[in-house]
Amino acid sequence: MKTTTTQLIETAKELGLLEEEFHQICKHLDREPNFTELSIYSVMWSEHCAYKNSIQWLKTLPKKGPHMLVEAGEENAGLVDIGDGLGCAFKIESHNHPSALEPYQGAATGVGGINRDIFTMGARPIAQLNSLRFGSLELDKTKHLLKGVVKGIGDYGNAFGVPVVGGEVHFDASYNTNPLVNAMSVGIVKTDKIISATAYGKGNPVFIVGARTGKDGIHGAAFASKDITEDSTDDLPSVQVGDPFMEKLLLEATLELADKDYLIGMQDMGAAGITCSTSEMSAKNGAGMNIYLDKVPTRQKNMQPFEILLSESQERMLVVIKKGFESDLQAIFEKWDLASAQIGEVTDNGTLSYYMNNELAAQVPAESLVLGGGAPVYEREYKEPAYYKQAQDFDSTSIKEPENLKQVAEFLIAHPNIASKKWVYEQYDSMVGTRNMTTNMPSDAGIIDLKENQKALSMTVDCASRYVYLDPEKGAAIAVAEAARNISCSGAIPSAITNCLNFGNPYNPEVYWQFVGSIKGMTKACTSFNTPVTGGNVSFYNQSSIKGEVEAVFPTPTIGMIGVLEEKKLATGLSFKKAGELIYLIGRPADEINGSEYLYSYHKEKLSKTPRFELSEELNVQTTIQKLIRLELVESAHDCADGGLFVSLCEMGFHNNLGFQIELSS
Amino acid sequence: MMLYDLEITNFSSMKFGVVTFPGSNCDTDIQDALHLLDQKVEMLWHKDTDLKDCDAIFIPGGFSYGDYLRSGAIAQFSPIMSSIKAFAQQGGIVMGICNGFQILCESGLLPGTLLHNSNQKFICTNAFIKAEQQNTLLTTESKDVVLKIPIAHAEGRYFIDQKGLEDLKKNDQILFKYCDAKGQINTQNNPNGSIENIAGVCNITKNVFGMMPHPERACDALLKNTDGARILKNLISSVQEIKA
Amino acid sequence: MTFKAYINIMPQKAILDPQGEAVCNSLNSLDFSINQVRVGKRIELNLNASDVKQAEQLAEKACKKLLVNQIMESYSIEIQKV
Amino acid sequence: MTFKAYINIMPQKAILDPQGEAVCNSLNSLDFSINQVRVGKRIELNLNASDVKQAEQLAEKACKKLLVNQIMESYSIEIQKV
Repeated sequence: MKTTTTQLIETAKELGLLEEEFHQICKHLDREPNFTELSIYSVMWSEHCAYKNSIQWLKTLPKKGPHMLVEAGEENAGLVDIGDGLGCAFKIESHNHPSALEPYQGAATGVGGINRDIFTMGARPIAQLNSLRFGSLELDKTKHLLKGVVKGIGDYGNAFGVPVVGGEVHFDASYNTNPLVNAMSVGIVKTDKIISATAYGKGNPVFIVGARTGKDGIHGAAFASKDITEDSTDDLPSVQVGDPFMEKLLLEATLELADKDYLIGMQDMGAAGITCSTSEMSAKNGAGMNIYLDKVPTRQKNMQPFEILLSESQERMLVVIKKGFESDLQAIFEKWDLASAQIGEVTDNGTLSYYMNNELAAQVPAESLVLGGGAPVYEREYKEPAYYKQAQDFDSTSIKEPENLKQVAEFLIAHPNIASKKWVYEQYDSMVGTRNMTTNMPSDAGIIDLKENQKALSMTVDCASRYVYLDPEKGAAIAVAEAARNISCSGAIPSAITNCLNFGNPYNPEVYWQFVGSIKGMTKACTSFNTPVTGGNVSFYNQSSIKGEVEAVFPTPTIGMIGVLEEKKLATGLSFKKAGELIYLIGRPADEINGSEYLYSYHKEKLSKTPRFELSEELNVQTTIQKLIRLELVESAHDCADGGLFVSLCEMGFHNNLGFQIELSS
Repeated sequence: MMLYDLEITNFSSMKFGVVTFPGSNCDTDIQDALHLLDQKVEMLWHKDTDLKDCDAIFIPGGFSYGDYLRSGAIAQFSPIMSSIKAFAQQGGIVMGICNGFQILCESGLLPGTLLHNSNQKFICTNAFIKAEQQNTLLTTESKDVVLKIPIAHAEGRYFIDQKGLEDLKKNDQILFKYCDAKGQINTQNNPNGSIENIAGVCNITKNVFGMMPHPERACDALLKNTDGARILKNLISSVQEIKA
Repeated sequence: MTFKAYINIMPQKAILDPQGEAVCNSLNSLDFSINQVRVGKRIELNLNASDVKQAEQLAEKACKKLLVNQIMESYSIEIQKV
Repeated sequence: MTFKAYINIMPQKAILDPQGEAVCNSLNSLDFSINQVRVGKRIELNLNASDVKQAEQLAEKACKKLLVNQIMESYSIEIQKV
């Protein structure tokens, strides 16, 4: 019984495609798609892979920079030239929704995925950071999510053997049911050894290496109904499980492979697994592939073509090598006890042909699937929300100064958003690799010793999401400025950023207004700090329904920034070293409490303007700090951020148990 | 703290082996630390059996076989371990650090076992340790000295039965104990619940050593802590004397 | 009366069990010939209850509330009178 | 024939079992009244053997060689024909 067009359109909708997108598919194929082809388009044209509701604005972000080796979007991660023939690959990504479902595995697979994006380019990950946002700490749900996420990040990262050198944890009611788990990884690669995610050369073999493929990550009603195996849904794994041990083997094996001239291209299997890697690697060069799905090593019996194509099982890579070196590749993976199987070969007709037991299961033009190719691009309308005006009109001078200031100080210093997060980061190995220079010298940024040369690398991850809520454009500019400030205080010069844009539903005009404002703010700040955007990811639909009403989380454009220290001795800590040192405040203090933790948590004033912020002034302050450090006049430097001057001074005193005496009038 | 510069020459023929298991991730850290101390290093793959006539063998930290089942439970069966057992039985010097200590206990080369930390969490921090005695190749130079050495583990709680504990004391096999900055040994500064704060032990013939803290993570002055170099230099000079 | 509740908690059938695979590979490298290994938890509760039925209900509630991650694990309970 | 060997591995009585204590405390904080909790491992082997006896011997050997650390753990084996 031939499925009628109306039935196909119904299935397309179940798969999350619009009717109009169904007709576009028919134009690409100049025929109607079968179910497997429809499911391929549904994942490749999903928000997650195609960025259809955000790419139009992402393109406006500054991508050019003095030392950019690879520009945003060209490869799996951004790549910055750090001199002496070395490049730095770094990226940040979100795993918010899987972590809300199963915190431990959601966070663990997030760490696994972001590290694969780095070593797929031939770079060895040398440091990790993470940015976590949870609901209020009083809720049992928050405690459950926090415990699972921290243990998941720790267990995966510690076993994988890459130190966590920085990060942030914030608590706010807006994240009560939808936590944000953003993981960042930083790797080093020789500039002549960069591996591209590409495929070319008719007849060259295509391999899948690493873990076996299971029915992981195939969700949604459309698939469940299609599952006709006898034990039906109870063999659909509810959650993907990460295996850090397998990932470590995959890292070592792929880096050994990356050294070989016969390697043509490599890409890790992230969202949409085999479908995404085969299409993106082919589209890059106008190549195509014949893929024999029955050759893919599977973990579960009688998997169907669409299940193998869409599976998001972890710890797998797609590799294309020159014909004739098949046994060389297999020897490397055997050494590391990893599976490797040839599942097809490259063609030059730009078409992806997927066979199952020599029967054609699906045939689609690679170009039509990918971002920048046939994937649709949409414009969304946006509108200023009512709360914005109220926030701008708020007069912070109306707040009466409380009598007992000591009690206010104690309240702030103990507030979960300000107090030390040692109880979290002590569960991460921050020292493996013996490169972390901040183990015995706390600093505003993680500082990594580049053993390969005389330099060091600074890195940080920041976002004051409350400021972005109060004023998206200014708040996002502040997020970039704060990241740059941390890099400058650590002794480095800001170099480039990656970003993880966590927002609500793009079809809600007020949410999209927050998104557009953030992009504009980031563009201004990145241009003036000369820190181009090297890539990252977008996560929409972060929201919770309270009393039936859907509410977006705070708009959170998390900024991951790296900076270079030309000499290791420039590394600067944030702690007072000994009594008698002079304390200077650089930059004009504004006598105002707008947007402060004090106003928000102590006085419970939710709406106000952001703190005063002038981009040119900020730039001036930072270049001054950078000069002072290079003149070796600075013993320690610390930025004034959450909690203001008082909290910054306390933080400078803790490590060496020192106090401070300041003259407020000066 | 001034870097303790025990006089060591680069005895040209001396060579140290460092084993790499699938899942080891501190093997290159030990290699880098030994290079900082001007020593020759040979990396040994767990599937081989040739120890390439190294003078002493390091079994590094990490998560061999993902720490699955029990830390070190699976690594003990790698081909290299049979050569290391024979090497140790003939008096060869073997040092296991963190996962290496767990592997030596699982393979029976060291007494006792390492259990999950009492707070059921992974812990990474600086710990203070003190040598229990001065008559092993590792501790001759650390009389009444408190050393700040990093720890990073989830299964670091040393356990041994009562009889075994008495033997350890009788034969002077306890290497280090966790203490505070001033050298006080008590439960507050026991990071993982180890019996009597034990951080490291050696075998009865004092040629196989195991400790949970990572000396190789405190050897580079750039990281502002070189207490670990003191322990490794002590071992290097002891091996030198045996070779001389 | 006191009862012993023995609770077996195993990963769900379809879910990847990396630990089970590692143990299976290791056993087979020691010349065993094992088709599959699955590793889970065994929890013993010593509890007071008026009868077997109530002991079972208590154990069931403990599993649902805390002991079992129902998204990923399945469990079974055996009760013994002490 | 294929058999299923169910192996229960528990910490020996003498050894402090902080995990068991932690689980017991959190259960009691949820208004259960549990006297004691002990947490161990449950390992399932799917293996081929000519008869039940041989299956049991195989499982026994696997426990002694790898699955059990005899210093601190005790174990029991149940065999089921599949």
